[in-house]
Amino acid sequence: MAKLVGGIATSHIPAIGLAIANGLQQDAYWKPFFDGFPPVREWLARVKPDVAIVIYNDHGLNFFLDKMPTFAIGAATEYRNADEGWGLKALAPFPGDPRMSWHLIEELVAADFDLSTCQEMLVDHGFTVPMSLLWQDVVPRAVRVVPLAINTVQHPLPSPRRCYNLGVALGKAIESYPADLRVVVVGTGGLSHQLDGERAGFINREFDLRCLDDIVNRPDELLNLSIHDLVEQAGSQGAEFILWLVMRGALSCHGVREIARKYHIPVSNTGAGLLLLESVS
Amino acid sequence: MAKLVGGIATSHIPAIGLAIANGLQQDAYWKPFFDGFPPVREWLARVKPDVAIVIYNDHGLNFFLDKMPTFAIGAATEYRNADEGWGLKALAPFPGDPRMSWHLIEELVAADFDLSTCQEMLVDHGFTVPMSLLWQDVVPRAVRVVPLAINTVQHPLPSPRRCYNLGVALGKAIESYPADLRVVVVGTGGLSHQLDGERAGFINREFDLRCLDDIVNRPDELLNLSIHDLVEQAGSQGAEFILWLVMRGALSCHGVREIARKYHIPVSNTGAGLLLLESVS
Amino acid sequence: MATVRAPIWGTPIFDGAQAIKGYALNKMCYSFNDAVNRNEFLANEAAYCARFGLNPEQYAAIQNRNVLQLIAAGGNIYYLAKFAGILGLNVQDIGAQQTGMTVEAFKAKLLAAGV
Amino acid sequence: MATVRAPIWGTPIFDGAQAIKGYALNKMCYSFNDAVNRNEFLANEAAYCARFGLNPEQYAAIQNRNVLQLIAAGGNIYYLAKFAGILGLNVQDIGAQQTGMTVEAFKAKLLAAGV
Ligand SMILES: [Fe+3]
Ligand SMILES: [Fe+3]
Repeated sequence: MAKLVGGIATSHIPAIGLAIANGLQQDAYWKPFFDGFPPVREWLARVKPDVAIVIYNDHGLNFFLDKMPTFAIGAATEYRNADEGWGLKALAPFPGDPRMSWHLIEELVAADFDLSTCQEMLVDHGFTVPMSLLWQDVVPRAVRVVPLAINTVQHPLPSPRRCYNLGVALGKAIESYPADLRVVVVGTGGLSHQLDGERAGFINREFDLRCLDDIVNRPDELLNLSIHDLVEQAGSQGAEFILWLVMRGALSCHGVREIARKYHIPVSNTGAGLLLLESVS
Repeated sequence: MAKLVGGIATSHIPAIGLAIANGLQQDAYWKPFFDGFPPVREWLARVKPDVAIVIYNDHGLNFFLDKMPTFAIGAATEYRNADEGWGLKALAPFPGDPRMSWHLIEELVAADFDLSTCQEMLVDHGFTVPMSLLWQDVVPRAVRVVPLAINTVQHPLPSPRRCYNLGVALGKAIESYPADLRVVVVGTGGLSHQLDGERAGFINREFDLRCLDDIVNRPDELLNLSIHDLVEQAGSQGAEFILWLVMRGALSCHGVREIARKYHIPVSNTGAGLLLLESVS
Repeated sequence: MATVRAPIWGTPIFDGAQAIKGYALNKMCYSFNDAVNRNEFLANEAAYCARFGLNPEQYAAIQNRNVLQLIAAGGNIYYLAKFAGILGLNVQDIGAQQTGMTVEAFKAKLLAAGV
Repeated sequence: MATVRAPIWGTPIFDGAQAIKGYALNKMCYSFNDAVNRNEFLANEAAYCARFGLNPEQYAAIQNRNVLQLIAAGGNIYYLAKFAGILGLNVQDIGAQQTGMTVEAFKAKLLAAGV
């Protein structure tokens, strides 16, 4: 059976991708952010996951308002990025694992999650930036991926509790996969930031630090938050924290040990967070 | 508040649309089928619903396997049909009710249904044939519509119980809409038929008659059926009966009175069913 | 865990395994929603199939106009129905083909189910 | 019944009401994912906007390059970001524009949030 070895969460701002493309990791502005990653990459090098389930949100690349899914899961043989309107450069394609995808789809639909299934799917910076941060775009790529996109574009968004519960079902689905694979779940996005409106630039350090602590030690405390609470406390785009909750829900079948945690303000308009939790069986 | 006045279910085979287009309603082959509809149309003329929520399945027109939703709901100002590959003629557009759509979306997402929302959406024969049968394509159209598409193309399909529960939540959502509207829910598709494989042409009269009776009088008895059971008993396309269960779930907030029931074999490859249930408060 | 069920005779289930196998074929058939594409296909079948990357099994099934072969190659009946439309075949024609009956015999079987 | 919540100052929520209002604008901005479309827009803004059926409020907001006006006209920030990309504006530039600050002052505010 497959083993869920741990969960990682990281912010996924486009500016990070540009900083990587331009080699700015040691630049004074960027260094404190990038310095969080070596311990996570060391863990990945040691644990060597075969598959990464990447929870992200599409920011208007693959999905438009004509067919906007609440939960969409990839079932493609590979995934490519695109320029997103900003001329981002093409990365090496990310190999998929369609058999694993279909196993997860069977289990999640049986558990009453109403997925959209995507046998072809462009992945945007919400997906690629964490991949670049964690696996540094080494080719051939070290992991196969299953992207899982959560709607944060069109309200109503799925509630924090629904997302956590999706994670719980996802964790069970992963560990019922009949192949001897090591699987890591990656939650992306957040923490507090807001791009739109007169409150643009809003960051809430105190709330972010509370979230970082609660998601490790007492995730249940976060599940009564509404989307409205999240938007109020973490900014419009801070609602991306629901993606972290999917990751944390997946780990709920195990105990967790915290391996790495980092918080830094600002990365572009964002309070940037990083977290690595290892499964303790 | 809006009032759910009743539910209708009818088969939706393309051949019916062709028979209507060619004026064959009194033809010997077709007459027994079309003769079921006058009592339903009389009820509609008396009750005069303002809005129809139409539960149907897309047969490969609006949705492809790159973005295949389990549950997709329309939120457009109008809906058009298309030729579907067979040169079907364009019908007058169906006026939507985007405000009602968004109310339903808010309620259903809050009730943990993971909808895809569609602000632009082509509707196929699964939607248009029942509309033509019930409202006879009189223009200007007598009702506004909210299409709700259920995946029957890509397995896993949502279970009969999940579909019934969607209906339960839909009924509550309809009756919490703060406008004085009469709403009818239309379930489409079925009953037994199978288009593909060596068993093509399979029809199961006994099972269909049981379903027609149980869905009126003891819908709970149908909820332990699996999709596999439905495919086995009613044929691959007979699984469309899950759309009828959404309709029946919606009516669960009221008692029901049966106004019309009809069953006829064959319409093309299909055991054709028709049912009208009025809400009894 | 989702239950694995016994196969049902003569009844294809379009699940993930079929979906993986048939993606190119189904994508081509989906394109037939548009009359422009149907005409392009008819003008040059080989080029049209190649553009969608059909494998040899899929291409042969298209050439043979054989529904069971198309299903075995990963075709989904809803998309295949658009291909059948190009050929002027309705669901009774393809039912007859798959069951090895004449269309008349197939229709008689359907009528018999009602009595 | 879903709870109705109090508005949050300076914080647009892209809900159904906004979605209805902004569909044409958002559809146009979504098209900017493709460089060909970006170039077509730049070659003839009026014609491009007309093709998507923008209303006068939306067209004026596009002409004014004004993010708050675009949001008021039903624009969604994720699709608007593609329009900002055409103009060479990043999220700090549009943050400064919306808050009425200089870009330098906006960046200083973000730095200050970290201490
Ligand atoms: Fe993001
Ligand atoms: Fe159908």
